[in-house]
Amino acid sequence: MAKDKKEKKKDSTVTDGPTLTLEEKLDMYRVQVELRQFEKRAYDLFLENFVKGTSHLSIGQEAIAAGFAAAMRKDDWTFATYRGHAHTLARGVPMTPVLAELMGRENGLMAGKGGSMHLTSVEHGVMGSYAIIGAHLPIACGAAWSAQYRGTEQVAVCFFGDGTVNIGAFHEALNFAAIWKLPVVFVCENNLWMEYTRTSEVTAVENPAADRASAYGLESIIVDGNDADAVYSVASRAIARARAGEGPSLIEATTYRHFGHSRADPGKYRPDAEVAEWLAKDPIPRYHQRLIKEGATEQQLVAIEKAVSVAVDLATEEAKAGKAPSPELLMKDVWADGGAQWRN
Amino acid sequence: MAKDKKEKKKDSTVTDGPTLTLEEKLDMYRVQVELRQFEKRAYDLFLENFVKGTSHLSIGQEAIAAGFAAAMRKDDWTFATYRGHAHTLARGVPMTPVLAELMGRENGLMAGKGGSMHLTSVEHGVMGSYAIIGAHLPIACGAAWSAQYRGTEQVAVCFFGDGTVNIGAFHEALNFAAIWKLPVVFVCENNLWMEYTRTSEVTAVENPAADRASAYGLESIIVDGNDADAVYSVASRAIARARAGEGPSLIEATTYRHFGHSRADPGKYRPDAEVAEWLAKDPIPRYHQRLIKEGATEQQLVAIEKAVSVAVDLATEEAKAGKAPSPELLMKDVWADGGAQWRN
Amino acid sequence: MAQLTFREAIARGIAQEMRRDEKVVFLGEDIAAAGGVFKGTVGLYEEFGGVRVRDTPISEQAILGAAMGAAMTGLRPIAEIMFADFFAVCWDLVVNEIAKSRYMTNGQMTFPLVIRSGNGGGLRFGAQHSQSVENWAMMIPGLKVVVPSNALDVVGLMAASIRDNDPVIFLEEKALYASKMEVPDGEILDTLGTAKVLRQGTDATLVALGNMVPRALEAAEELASRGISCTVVDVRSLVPLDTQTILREVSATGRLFTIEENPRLCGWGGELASIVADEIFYDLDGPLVRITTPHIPLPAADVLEDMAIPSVERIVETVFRSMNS
Amino acid sequence: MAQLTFREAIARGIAQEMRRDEKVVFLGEDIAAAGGVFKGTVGLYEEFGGVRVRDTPISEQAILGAAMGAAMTGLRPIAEIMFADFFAVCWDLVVNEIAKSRYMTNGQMTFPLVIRSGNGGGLRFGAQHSQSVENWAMMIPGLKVVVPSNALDVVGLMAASIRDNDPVIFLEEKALYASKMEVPDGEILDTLGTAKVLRQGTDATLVALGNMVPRALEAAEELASRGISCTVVDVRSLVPLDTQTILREVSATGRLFTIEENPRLCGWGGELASIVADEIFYDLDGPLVRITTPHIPLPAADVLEDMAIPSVERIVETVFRSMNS
Ligand SMILES: Cc1ncc(C[n+]2csc(CCOP(=O)(O)OP(=O)(O)O)c2C)c(N)n1
Ligand SMILES: Cc1ncc(C[n+]2csc(CCOP(=O)(O)OP(=O)(O)O)c2C)c(N)n1
Ligand SMILES: [Mg+2]
Ligand SMILES: [Mg+2]
Repeated sequence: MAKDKKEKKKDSTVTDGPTLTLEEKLDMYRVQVELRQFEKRAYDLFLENFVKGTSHLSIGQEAIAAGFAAAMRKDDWTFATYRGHAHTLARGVPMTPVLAELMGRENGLMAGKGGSMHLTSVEHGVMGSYAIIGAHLPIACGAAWSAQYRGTEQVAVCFFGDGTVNIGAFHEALNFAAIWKLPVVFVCENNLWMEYTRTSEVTAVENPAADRASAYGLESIIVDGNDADAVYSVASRAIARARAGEGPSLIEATTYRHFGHSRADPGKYRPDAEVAEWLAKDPIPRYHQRLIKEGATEQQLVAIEKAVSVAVDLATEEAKAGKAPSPELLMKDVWADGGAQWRN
Repeated sequence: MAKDKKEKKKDSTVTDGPTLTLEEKLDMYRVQVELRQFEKRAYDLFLENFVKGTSHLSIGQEAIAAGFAAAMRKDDWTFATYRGHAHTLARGVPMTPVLAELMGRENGLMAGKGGSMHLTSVEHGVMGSYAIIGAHLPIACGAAWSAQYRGTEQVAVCFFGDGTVNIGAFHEALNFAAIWKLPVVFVCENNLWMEYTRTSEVTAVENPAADRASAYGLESIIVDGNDADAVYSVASRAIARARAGEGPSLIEATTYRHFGHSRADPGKYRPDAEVAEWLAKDPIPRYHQRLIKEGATEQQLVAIEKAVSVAVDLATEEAKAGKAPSPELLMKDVWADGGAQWRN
Repeated sequence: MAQLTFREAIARGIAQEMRRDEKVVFLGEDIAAAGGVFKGTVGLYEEFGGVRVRDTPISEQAILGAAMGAAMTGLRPIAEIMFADFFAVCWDLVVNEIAKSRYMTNGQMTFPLVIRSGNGGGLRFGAQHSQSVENWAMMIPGLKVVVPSNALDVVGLMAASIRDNDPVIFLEEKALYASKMEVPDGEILDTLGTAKVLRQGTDATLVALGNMVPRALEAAEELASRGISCTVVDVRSLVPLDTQTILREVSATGRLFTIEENPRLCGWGGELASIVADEIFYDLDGPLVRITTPHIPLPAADVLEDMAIPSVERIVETVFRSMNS
Repeated sequence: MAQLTFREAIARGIAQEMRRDEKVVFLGEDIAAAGGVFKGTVGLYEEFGGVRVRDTPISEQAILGAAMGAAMTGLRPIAEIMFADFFAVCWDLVVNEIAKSRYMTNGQMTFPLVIRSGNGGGLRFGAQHSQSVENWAMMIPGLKVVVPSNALDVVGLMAASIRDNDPVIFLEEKALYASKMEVPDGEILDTLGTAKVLRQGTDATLVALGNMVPRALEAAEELASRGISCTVVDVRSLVPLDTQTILREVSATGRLFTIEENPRLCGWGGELASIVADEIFYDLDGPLVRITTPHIPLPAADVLEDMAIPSVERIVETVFRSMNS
């Protein structure tokens, strides 16, 4: 079905973006390690039934969250999906409230009212995690429109998966952003799979996002989503473009989720060889090696890993110590007046 | 916004399709004249308040309906929009029930229950006219799927406007048809305008349908929609392809509506020069001239026009003679058992 | 004081608020230079310009997504969904996103936005352009729902909706666009969640909404001449719902008749009846009766459409029969 | 006779009908080799193959469009919308197209199709994956709406829905997927539009649906021990609605309590209450009471979600208090 359009693609490389200092790179490393360790803990807590409902891990995809977060201004906006832990933490939201939210505690990011699929921290520019496929793309357009209208030079960055390119909202949002030249960056995290179906089996083009960019007058961009530096570079360019009033971008970041789709899904539908191939491309060890090459010491990196590990343990304790949401919360904040009254 | 992609486009010409006999061409002429005269009458009847509600004319766009209908097999399916008079008549539905439907009479095509925007004649393969933008594209996929499943080699042809390319359902249907290789032909009648807004002002590409074909792995096809022969040729190819199991096509037929969008809209938002340019490209006089060149006599053509005119007058009388729908119809045919009972 | 049509009242209400608050922006299909397909927004583009009054593609999800994203970041958008039937193509944005996000985020976000839409039948537009969807909106937690019945209320309730900090579904009865009345000059600001008692009677209480209000009034007039004295209440706002006024007026007469244009099942009339049957059961003197469009899609033909939507005659007959049985 | 879970009953009902009729085809997201995200369709792909059991992209409008187009041309499709909340992204196909097209075409078309969907809360999935949307569907003319409460009914009502010539919205209560019961071998075929009286009492009639049915039964047990004898009716089918059974059972006790999972406003309980208050007003001995989820989005945290959805305790307390006041 899909035509080979490789020749049209422009693979971004690390060289043509702004350069990062070693210190900044060490911080991107720290972020990736934090996302990884946090989610491993979340998975354990799910198995122990501390996390109820569901949970969707980004393990294997951390470089995208880290690279984008590093390229964003503090007042830029993130729009994420149900698979939103990584993007939330990467923007600087502390681990404790995120973990507590997964556990349905009152010290959770939304006091337990949202749950794992709806992580939101307006204070950190995390403008919500959305659990209906495609919905947040038009919403990100709205935030971008507001930035454009008010002249604040803020940029909205909107993450979604490869399976999302086939829903109507994707299409409406891309066209809308293009014609209004909105400061929004759409990021397709192409991890090859939807839930249990391979995206290429239900998508008419080979590269789900990049092969559709031209339908919106946009450049076709694919980046190695398992390379934080490459992501940072592409992100910086797209964000700068948006900030300068040059309109939206659509970026396809190739990656893989190491775990199943959600909850305890073992992901057995995927061929072993494919999983092995991608585990070998794990962004974190790769980045670790690169940092060593670029002058970091093994000690420095181990220290980062240890510090994160301590922080994850602490967050776990703090989250567990949180109490159950108080009953008053049930009838709070349907309306702007703080209440839920629909009658007098 | 829109990039110039002219070079990628393949303009179909009359030569590479099957050839039509003069007789067949005379019939396409007759169809176009019928659509034109019928709709002029419908417009008059609207102004006289015989046609209530609304009405959307295809005057100026007749060559598309005629060309496609000529290329279709009797058991192929048409899916139309609220602007559906032309496509309904072109499939051979008699004028009287169509006109009577516009007038809300019991001898109407749907006994007055549907109205001008929902013309349907299953008997003639007219599988409905749909008034919500985009909705019928996925529905046409469903009919095509059923033909594929049952091996009937029927083809679904689905007409829509240029403004329709920006709604989500368009996108979902195109991808779906492509991946399932469905026997469906999507026809964008590009008349440059939505209701009162120029489509190019709200669309990120220059050619609303053709520039998006590649997003679904499809060929980019543009045809002169004011030339019935050219339309017939492109239609024949796409239908043959679909019938042979080679999947869907997306065709953009360039045209113009001479009248306003609906009802009595005078279409004043359009520049005079643009209207004049397109009136000069009126498909009917053009086709008239071509037929003369190709050996038809003026007499033959005038005879056709006269016969149509008589038929339109007759249909008008018959429609007017129809009585108001009987009250029993109100509570009929919500359900397959013929009734409307929701309780016992 | 000038005669104002219902459609002019829309533009007047919006203009009043756009003048006082730069954060108010307006988007939709054909709403700018064209002034809207119902001519409800004539003059806004000319006064406020193309940056604040903006045409969109036929992309209802994008329209509402834009409104939502703008509202959560400090603007006060007004979005038009041309016909209320089209809510079906963007329902996710309305019910899953706009309505729920404040609650889900534990109050981190606020959505001061208005979605206006042409509602209801009577124009012979057929089943996909004639629906009354007030019950679609009422059933979703997190939405306010306003349905004015006259030009004066349009101006004041539009202003109140725009100033409100919650999402408001503002339904404009298409059948009323041409109606007119005297509307005072100067700023007009009404209050959401207030019903109006338009006529006071002693035997039965007729509760109506939107396009059914003038019919209820006319029916009450006719019923008076036949010896039945009716109170008529204009609900105006389904959420918040002025249950105080409604319960008081039903208690006073002991009889409730609701007059709804939406189809039979799960309408606001059933909601009211069940509130009444729960809370003031012992004040009731007889059955609670709902007069509605039957549970069918709306037919296009004039005679059929007129049979479907509650008419003055049907209201009169139903009330008369019920009061005499 | 075997123990069957509710989720296995889904596959069994579908398989039964796919075996007898080649026209039955099935499409949806992850429904084929994966067996569905709720494991409700395990084995179908293996038995019927990829032509009849087919995975789709995440394109709910395309899914329902495909079902509709296939139905109008002679197939009998079953479409899955994974979570009922997702109806919002394809609502136009459901309400404007599938529901209305038979009527609009004056009966030229028939739509024998089933849309199955996972409905309701209790799984801590949060506001966008937990909604009970039975009232969304009930309010639309042209849709049948079925909500079974146990595995046996699932098989028989699924078969009846597939054989029915109208569009059926078949809602599967997610909270019940793991429940099991003995289900006889062999063909099972039930009848749409029939409520079931599950317990006969003398003081009050509890009417429940889906996931609320087991709770109503448990509450009735508890109420019996507190001296209140309850009839329990399982509605099973909202459209067609078995008003005969319901009216008869409410008349007999003189008291109605509806137990709904959908949010407060415009639910099926209000509809029932208003039918009762209109048609058997003089048989009533006291207020009509609705027990519902409050009019809020559903929270994710377990303790909050449990407070929101009617619990056995809340049912018992509400009925007890109302019967003693
Ligand atoms: C409208 C809608 N349809 C279906 C789903 C169920 N669903 C949740 S995640 C998912 C797969 C999404 O795949 P992709 O976009 O690739 O994102 P990923 O999960 O791989 O990050 C599906 C089908 C949904 N949430 N919303
Ligand atoms: C979902 C939806 N949005 C808006 C409309 C209102 N509307 C009817 S026709 C139309 C313009 C369509 O333009 P185009 O697709 O170019 O078709 P044309 O009318 O030119 O044939 C619009 C906006 C609608 N019917 N459905
Ligand atoms: Mg994916
Ligand atoms: Mg057009």
